[in-house]
Amino acid sequence: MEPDIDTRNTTAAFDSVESAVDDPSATVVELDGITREYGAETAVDDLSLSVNDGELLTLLGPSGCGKTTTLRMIAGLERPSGGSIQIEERAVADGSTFRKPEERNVGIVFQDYALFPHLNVAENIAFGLRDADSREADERVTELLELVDLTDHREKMPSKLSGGQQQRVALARSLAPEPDVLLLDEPFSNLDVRLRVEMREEVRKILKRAGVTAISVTHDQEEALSISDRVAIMNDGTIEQVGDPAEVFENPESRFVASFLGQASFLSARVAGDDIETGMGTFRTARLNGPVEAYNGATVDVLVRPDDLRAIPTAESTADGYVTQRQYNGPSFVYRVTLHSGDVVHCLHNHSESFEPGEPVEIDLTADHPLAWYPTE
Amino acid sequence: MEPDIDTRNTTAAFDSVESAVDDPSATVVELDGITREYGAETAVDDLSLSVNDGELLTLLGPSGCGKTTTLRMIAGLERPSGGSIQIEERAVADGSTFRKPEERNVGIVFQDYALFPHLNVAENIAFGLRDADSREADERVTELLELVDLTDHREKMPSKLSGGQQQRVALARSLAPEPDVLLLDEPFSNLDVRLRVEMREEVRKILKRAGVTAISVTHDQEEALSISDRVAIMNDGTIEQVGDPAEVFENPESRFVASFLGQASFLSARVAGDDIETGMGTFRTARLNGPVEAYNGATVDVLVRPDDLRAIPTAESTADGYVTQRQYNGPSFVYRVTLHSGDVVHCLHNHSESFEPGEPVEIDLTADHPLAWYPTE
Amino acid sequence: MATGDRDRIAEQTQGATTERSASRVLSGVAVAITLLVLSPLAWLVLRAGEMDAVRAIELLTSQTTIEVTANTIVLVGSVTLLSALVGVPLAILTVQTDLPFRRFWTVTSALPLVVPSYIGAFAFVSAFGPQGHLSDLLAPLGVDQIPAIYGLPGATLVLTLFTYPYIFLTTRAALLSFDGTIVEAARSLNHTRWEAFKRVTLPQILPGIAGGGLLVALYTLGDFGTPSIMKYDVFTRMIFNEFGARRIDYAAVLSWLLLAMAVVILAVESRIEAGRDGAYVSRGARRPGEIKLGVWKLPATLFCGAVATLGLALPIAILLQWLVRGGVGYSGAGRPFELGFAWNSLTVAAAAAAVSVVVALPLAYLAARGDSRISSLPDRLSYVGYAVPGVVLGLALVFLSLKYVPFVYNTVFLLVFAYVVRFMPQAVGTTKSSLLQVDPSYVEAARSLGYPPLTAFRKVVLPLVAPGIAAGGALVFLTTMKELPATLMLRPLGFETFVTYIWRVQESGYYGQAAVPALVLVVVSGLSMLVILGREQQNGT
Amino acid sequence: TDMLPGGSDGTSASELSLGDFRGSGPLVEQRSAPEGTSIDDLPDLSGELTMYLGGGESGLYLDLVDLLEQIYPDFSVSAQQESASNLANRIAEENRAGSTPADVFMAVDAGSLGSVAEDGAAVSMSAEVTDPVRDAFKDSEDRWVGFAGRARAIPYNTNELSASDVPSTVAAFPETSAFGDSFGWAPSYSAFQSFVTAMRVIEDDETTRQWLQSMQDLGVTTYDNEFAVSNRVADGEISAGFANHYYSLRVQSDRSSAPIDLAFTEGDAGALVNVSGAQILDGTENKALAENFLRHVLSAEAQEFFATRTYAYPMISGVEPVGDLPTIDELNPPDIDLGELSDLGGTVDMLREVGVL
Ligand SMILES: Nc1ncnc2c1ncn2[C@@H]1O[C@H](COP(=O)(O)OP(=O)(O)OP(=O)(O)O)[C@@H](O)[C@H]1O
Ligand SMILES: Nc1ncnc2c1ncn2[C@@H]1O[C@H](COP(=O)(O)OP(=O)(O)OP(=O)(O)O)[C@@H](O)[C@H]1O
Ligand SMILES: [Mg+2]
Ligand SMILES: [Mg+2]
Repeated sequence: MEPDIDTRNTTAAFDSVESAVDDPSATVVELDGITREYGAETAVDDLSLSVNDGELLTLLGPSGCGKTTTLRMIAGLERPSGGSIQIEERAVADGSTFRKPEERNVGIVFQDYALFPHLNVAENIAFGLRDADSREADERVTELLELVDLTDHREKMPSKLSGGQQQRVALARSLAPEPDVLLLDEPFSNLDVRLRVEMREEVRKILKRAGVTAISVTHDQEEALSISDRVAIMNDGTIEQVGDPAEVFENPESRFVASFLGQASFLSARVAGDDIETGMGTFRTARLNGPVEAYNGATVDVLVRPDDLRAIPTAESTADGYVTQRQYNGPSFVYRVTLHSGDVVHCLHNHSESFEPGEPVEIDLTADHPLAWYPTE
Repeated sequence: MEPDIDTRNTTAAFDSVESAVDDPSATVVELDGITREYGAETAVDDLSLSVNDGELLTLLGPSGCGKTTTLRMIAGLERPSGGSIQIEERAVADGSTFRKPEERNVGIVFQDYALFPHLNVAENIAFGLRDADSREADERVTELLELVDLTDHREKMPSKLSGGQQQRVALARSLAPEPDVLLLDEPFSNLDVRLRVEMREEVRKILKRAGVTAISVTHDQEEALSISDRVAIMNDGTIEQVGDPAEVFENPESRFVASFLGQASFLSARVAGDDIETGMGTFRTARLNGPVEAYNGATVDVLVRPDDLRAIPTAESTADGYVTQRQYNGPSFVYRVTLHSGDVVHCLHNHSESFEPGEPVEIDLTADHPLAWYPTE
Repeated sequence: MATGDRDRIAEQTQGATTERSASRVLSGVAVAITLLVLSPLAWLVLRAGEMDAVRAIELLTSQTTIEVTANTIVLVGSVTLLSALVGVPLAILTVQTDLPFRRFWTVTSALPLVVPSYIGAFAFVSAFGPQGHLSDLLAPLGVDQIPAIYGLPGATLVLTLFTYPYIFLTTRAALLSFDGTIVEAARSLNHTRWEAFKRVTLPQILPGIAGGGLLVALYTLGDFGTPSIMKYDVFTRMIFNEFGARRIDYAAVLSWLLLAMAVVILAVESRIEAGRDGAYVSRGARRPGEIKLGVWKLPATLFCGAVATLGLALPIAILLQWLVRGGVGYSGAGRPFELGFAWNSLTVAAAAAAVSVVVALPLAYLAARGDSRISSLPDRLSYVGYAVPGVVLGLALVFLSLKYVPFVYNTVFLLVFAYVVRFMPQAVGTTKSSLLQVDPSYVEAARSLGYPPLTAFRKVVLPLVAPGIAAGGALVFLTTMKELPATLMLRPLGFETFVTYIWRVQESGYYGQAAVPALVLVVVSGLSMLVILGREQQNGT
Repeated sequence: TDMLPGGSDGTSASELSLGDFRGSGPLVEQRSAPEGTSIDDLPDLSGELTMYLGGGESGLYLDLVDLLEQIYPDFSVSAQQESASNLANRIAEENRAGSTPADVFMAVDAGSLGSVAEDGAAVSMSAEVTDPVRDAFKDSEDRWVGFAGRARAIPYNTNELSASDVPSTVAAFPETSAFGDSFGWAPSYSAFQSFVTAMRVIEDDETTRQWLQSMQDLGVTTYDNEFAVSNRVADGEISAGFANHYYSLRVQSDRSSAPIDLAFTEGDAGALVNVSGAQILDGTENKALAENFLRHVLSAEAQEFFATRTYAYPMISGVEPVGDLPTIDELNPPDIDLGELSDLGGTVDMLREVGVL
């Protein structure tokens, strides 16, 4: 039997090949130093970013860091206080120009849905279809209703839908007219995991097939890492790092990025020649992801994630620290271990192992990749 | 150095001991066969559930399955079409009785926040502090603002807040008056991971300290499994299974529950005496979690989760199937493998390993726990 | 524990009963208010009953009746339509565009409401009549024929100019509380401002427009002064003539026909509003961005200017002219205006506004939140009083009060009651539409935080609908200040107000003396209008 | 002249002179002193009266009341002013519901008074009150009495027409070409309706209807009230019209050069003289005071007041009408009981049928 490789329903590495994009290196959305002030407060601060044709870029960042504001500026719903925005190489917003939202061909899924309360589900979805009454439109609506699994709710008014159902209508509505650029503001936040996984794959498939360039905001790391072509980590109105998901995850450029992705712990380590001394033993500096000579004699913070570490039950005398918390994650446990040195680290364990709180443990560094480190602040 | 066991900031197994609950086995909320119909549609269907004093129970279920409706009936915002609800052993809703929401001492965090638009952040939070004198209320507000990390936004109007900020205000508002029972409808859906983890632990701590009984709705499995005392899986208006997180995860009673928690794949297996024959080899029936004799000669579906399986590169001839998709999750990859038998399974791998799509692989069953199985439908 | 249980059960049942009885009390109050407000109809029943049935049918089917009915329908239709065509664009211009001097135009667009339409009509005749000032001005230029101001066109124009502010104000309120995010959603789906307006904004503000249109239509239906000055024969004039002939029974029968027309208008408006299903609640507080007028800035400004000139500047100019110009019956004897008259006007109008607002609340609440069709019946019925001509209401209350509550006769209480009957619908309308816009989950949130319904209402809903209530109160206040026929009939002995004084001197032809109180009336009413708009502004941004 | 009444206490009354009663202006100059019963000769007024005052320019009547109140400090009147027919309707309603709170009803048109009397809501007055007034201007049962006469007249523009152009009967008007498209009336005004009613009484319905119809065909212009008709005549907008006589005098008084004069028809409805009158309402507890008040209204000074300030026809023989107005005897009004004019209903029907209203 031949392998039935569903190449369209696949992620980053696999499908850039057959996406319907003319020139994947062309920049479609270009933000150049955009700023948005609300009174004294700066929501977006000198932010620059470019998104390529057909790319799916995900913005990740803490609540209130300016993600929604950025999307709103791209859509033309908010005027930047400074900087410029280009879409498909045309300036849509700078000091002198301001293109109206309806002239940008940019779709948006709002964080709070913004469904039309006077239209039912089907009418909401058909809204953006030029000739909304036609048979064609009708078919498209049916198709999208199937996609978002709301076929039975076709005639319902939005006020009678559950939160997740509303969100799905919003998503379907924005997909209907196949915009050049689609902005998704936490489009799956109210969906259960199964539906979320399903939907995000479907949406990704649709976007790729139509060659739509998309910028999505999410607070779901797994989502960001798994479906994005690139991720951009935002903090305090500006972008801290942008890049390939794996690259960003493995080589976070700043403590902020590191601490924001995955459950990061920082291990203080004293550099002593070719060795670093930590609360869980001494390692070779070669395990770090860059030359650390300059810090010889000083301390640095080494990023360790739960999957880099393993706790091993041991005697009180040989222990590095004690288990202080256990968290059940379904397939695994994450143990929090407080080292004698005072550092707190987390270790990921398969769900078959089990420690009791207060149990003395030794920590093994099992990471098979170079560890990121940062000068101690 | 003594281990600094932060027992309050810890999860299920650790902290039931010191919660401020009189009698942890007392039932605080009891739903008995409640039903809610909207016209022809039944949103909640003969649902029964009891929640103990001081317990944090999480409702998990697909979008539109009736979670919000259930909470609204407990809060008294919706009248059940049938069945009865007891809170603290008093009937609050049955055929003859209906207690008003304000007399139930039940707090609720709405899925869409419902912040009072004419009040600023601090006033919203202080709204439920009815008897407190102003200084006391002021202190409580300050404390809660700190908890939800919005100290700087104290005087802002809700319309000027980001989505996540609004959600945090809603949470703080419901916590302020320390209700007996707190209902949380996807309270963290708009928060980034870091804040979400922080907040849910803080909230859990507060709930436990005050002995508040809580029912939370979430679509975040990790959240459900990690902070809940018990989880209840809802489907189509009714509860499919309720129990300890680990128990539900490891022994899902139905295919639905299994498929809803974790990334479940089902492996069709023919029972042949003491063996079962599958697309990835033959195993002993002892590896299943129950006697399967009755199905001798027939096929059953065995639940395998990504962490139960490992893919091993192999030659075309010895392969069980081909890799058809790779998904990057940060600390790990999940590979989708299509077996020659037609089954599709997922394997979890540490992020250091890498397969190419189309690569032939052999699958190892690494699970060290009995596997759940279901008669083939 | 046993006693505890019993206590609990008692509490529970009580709780349930209170809930139900609370809504029963509300319905009861609403029904009582409605009955009270409709009580004058009892008199109409009595008097109409005195007429011989055959005569009544003859009267109702006579050629004249049919013609006058047709006239009335045409007038009501054209005034309502034209008012919408003036009021809605003005509302949009002042709320959603970058029109220069928006606040100024907001005020001038609302102010014509304070000009009593009979004064406005008079001003028009003096300006545009065959011997009016305009023809005087144009005569030297060789223009000796100006278009006829009398008849349907004149009546339509004048009534429109002085009633379109109802539509302006209600549309404005709807636009201000409108959730801008959904306009953004439409625009991101490639709809231009205009398309978004048609497909999203308009359907949602339609109930607001219809609410204002209802007031315009009913006002037009019940107005006597303007059509009679503009020489257009309508129903009220027929009724007035019957009263003049002292045939009360005839007048009563004709009044029923008038009320039937009012009911039809109400039914039409209900249909428009029925489409609101969920369309009204505003969630987001984001205001839709401004429409850039571009080259339309000048025409738009001219439009605002033209309306303000005709509706506001012209009547004021004519009043000023009456003031300065002696001779030709414009000055004369009679008693001078006293400040006390103004005080009387202000106090009764304020009382009427206050009572109307309070009384309107339960009706509006029931209509907005009630779950059955019947629950909006009190609200609908309360509008009937608005269409009853003032004379009919006056005579009805003379009879009914003397018969059943003689001690209120000749007191301000009866007068205020009459005002409430006539004008409360204005408060009901604005209150209801603002109630509809309050997301019910706010009350749910408050109740789950331990507030009983009434307190939750007071602490959450009331602040949110306060601008609507204030606007309603102000409308009642303004119209009460202008009201003439019922005031003449029901005021206590020796109780003079702005309008009774203006009526007296004007009927005697002493226009000069009418000018001062009329101007003061306009200024005082204008100030109260500023108060409404000021509140609205605070709340809107 | 110095014929002023001293009140019993003689305080403020002595400060009033005939000039206070008399109007001013060109029409009033050179008048001789009025004759008849002087206020001096009447008993003092003392007490409170409630009065309904029906009619437009009757605002002036309040000035007379003021004068009386000045003379008699113990006397006061609370007046409620409204249109005559509204008040008549109101009295009818009050009467049906019990009784009216008013003592006296003064109205500018005898029809309203007649209908109140017909409803049984007025009482008969003593002869002392009504004697000075000729029979034509009071109720046969003395339930109302006229105190100021208002003659129907034809104001015409002297630039357009001369007195001889105006026919001496209204019946001839429709054939008068000078009036074509240039004649005005105010059919909703009660005095006009009384005039039509009179025509129906004197002639018959059919004649009246035809007359109205032919007036319509003449192209008559409708106005709101007769003051407007008179003013438009003076303006030249129309060359003539129907109006009560005093409106023209007011126009003349306001603008002395106005080209307006009055013509009268003879012996037909067009020459009707209606009255402003008063009656005492049923249920009053102040009948004596009310009668004394009405005697004051018919005193020489008060009649001079009506003649010179409202340009009305005085009702007592000792006082002359103002200016060059013909006397009532010269006028030749039709012989008709004004009380019969109370039935306006048929008139309104007819006006409507013909399309005038
Ligand atoms: N007012 C209503 N009228 C009609 N149907 C309703 C109404 N409210 C909810 N429903 C329907 O009832 C079902 C359950 O809704 P509910 O809001 O309880 O779902 P939920 O489990 O909270 O979903 P989600 O996770 O998407 O928020 C849905 O199918 C919804 O469409
Ligand atoms: N209209 C406004 N007026 C004033 N401040 C505002 C306004 N809109 C947003 N802000 C502020 O700007 C900042 C950025 O808001 P934004 O909505 O872009 O955040 P976000 O990144 O989308 O957050 P979240 O993940 O919580 O939705 C926040 O601190 C918010 O309070
Ligand atoms: Mg946001
Ligand atoms: Mg929900």
